[in-house]
Amino acid sequence: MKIKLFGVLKTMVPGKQDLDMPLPEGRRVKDLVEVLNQKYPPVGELLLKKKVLVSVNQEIAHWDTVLEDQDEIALLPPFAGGSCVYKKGRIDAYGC
Amino acid sequence: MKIKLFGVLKTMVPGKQDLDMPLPEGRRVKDLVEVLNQKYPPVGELLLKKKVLVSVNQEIAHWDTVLEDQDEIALLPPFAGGSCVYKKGRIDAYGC
Amino acid sequence: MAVDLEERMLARVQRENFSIDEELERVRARSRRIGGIAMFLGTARDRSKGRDVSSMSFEHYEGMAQKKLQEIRDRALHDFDIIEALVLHRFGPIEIGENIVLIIVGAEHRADAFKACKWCIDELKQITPIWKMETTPEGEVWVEEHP
Amino acid sequence: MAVDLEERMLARVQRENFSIDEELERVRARSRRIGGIAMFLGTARDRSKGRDVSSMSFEHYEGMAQKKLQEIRDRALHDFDIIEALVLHRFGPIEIGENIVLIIVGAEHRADAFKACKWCIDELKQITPIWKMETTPEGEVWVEEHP
Repeated sequence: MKIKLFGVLKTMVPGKQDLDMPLPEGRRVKDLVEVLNQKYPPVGELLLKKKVLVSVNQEIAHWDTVLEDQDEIALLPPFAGGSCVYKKGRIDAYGC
Repeated sequence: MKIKLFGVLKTMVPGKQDLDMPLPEGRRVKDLVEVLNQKYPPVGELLLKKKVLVSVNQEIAHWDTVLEDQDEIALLPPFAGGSCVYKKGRIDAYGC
Repeated sequence: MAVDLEERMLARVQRENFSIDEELERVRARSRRIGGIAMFLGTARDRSKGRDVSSMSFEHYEGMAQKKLQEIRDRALHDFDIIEALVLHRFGPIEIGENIVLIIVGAEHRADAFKACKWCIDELKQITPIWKMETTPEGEVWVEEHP
Repeated sequence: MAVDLEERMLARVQRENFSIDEELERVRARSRRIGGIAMFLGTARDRSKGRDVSSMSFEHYEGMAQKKLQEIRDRALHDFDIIEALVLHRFGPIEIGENIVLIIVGAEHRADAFKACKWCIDELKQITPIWKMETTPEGEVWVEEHP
């Protein structure tokens, strides 16, 4: 599956481009985060700290969101506007 | 002294134009209002009800403001914006 | 107190219509530190107090109107954390849909720009000697807006 | 849900600069009942968090960004007593002083227009997947504004 990277994230992976990897075992966002954390520890750290969110089909996903092969996945660092999703916990991302 | 009329007021006096009259005895705004009330009762009524304000040299005047021959006098009906001077008593016109 | 030409353009009345892009340029040209610009544009509605309005005309007290607009700009610059403000009102006949009044406030941050912009238009409506005559099916009427 | 072309123009991203007069015309053309138009224009500042900024560039998530802007417009039209709203954000390189983001809200009365306009820009900054890179003396940095 393709994983889109934005902003600072692209500078944090080899090749500085979107990722392509197989659907992780377990097929949930948390499983994807685990794989990313093994392969790209700096990216994984931001995901685990909830500094970076995962979107599935253009909506913010949760830890338990189930993934399909055709899903559009993206990793979203904090938006330019100073996103409340990180600051105010308004979007209940990852059960936070 | 010249007295400028605006808005609906011009339609309320003969000739539909600014007024010209001698400085009233007593030389205060309240004396001017009294003269106007005698000569133009519909205008006088609005003045007495504080629906129309008197300005002297482009500032809202009070009952006791003293008038000079060279003063620029105007009668101001309610402004287009829905003037607070009439509605909220924010400007202490005529001691109201 | 001397007011230079550009300052006078930032608080004025005029008969002609205006371009918002051009007026914006006056404000932006004053500083590269501006990051948020709040604007209010009042336009001529085709309904007023339940009546159809086919056109309108504004009369102003020449001299006092400008003085009040200048006062509003000065107070906004003094009382809010903003960089520049423009206050402009038209007079004379105005067709439905046309511009009537424009406020532009530039600040470093948007919250200040919004607060000052809203204050300017509220204040303008309250203290500026300008009168509106609407042409309706019942004839010409001098009207006062809901404040 | 089909969205017609004109509606799509009212919530969009684009690379090119824009004219406020032209964008205003899109909003005004929708109704002659509009009496108050509140606008917010975000522009590129030359300072950010105490650093000089010589230029900046915006990256957006194509598809999701448009979807979020459309959501903001729809919710504004639903939740406030307004007539029309426009939400527009640029991407790509932007010079200091240039336009970045524009909100226009037309209503019968100004209080509603102001409220909705402020809500739109606050919401846009929070939920729209757009990222800013500033060029500073220390190099290129991806930044997040003060919310």
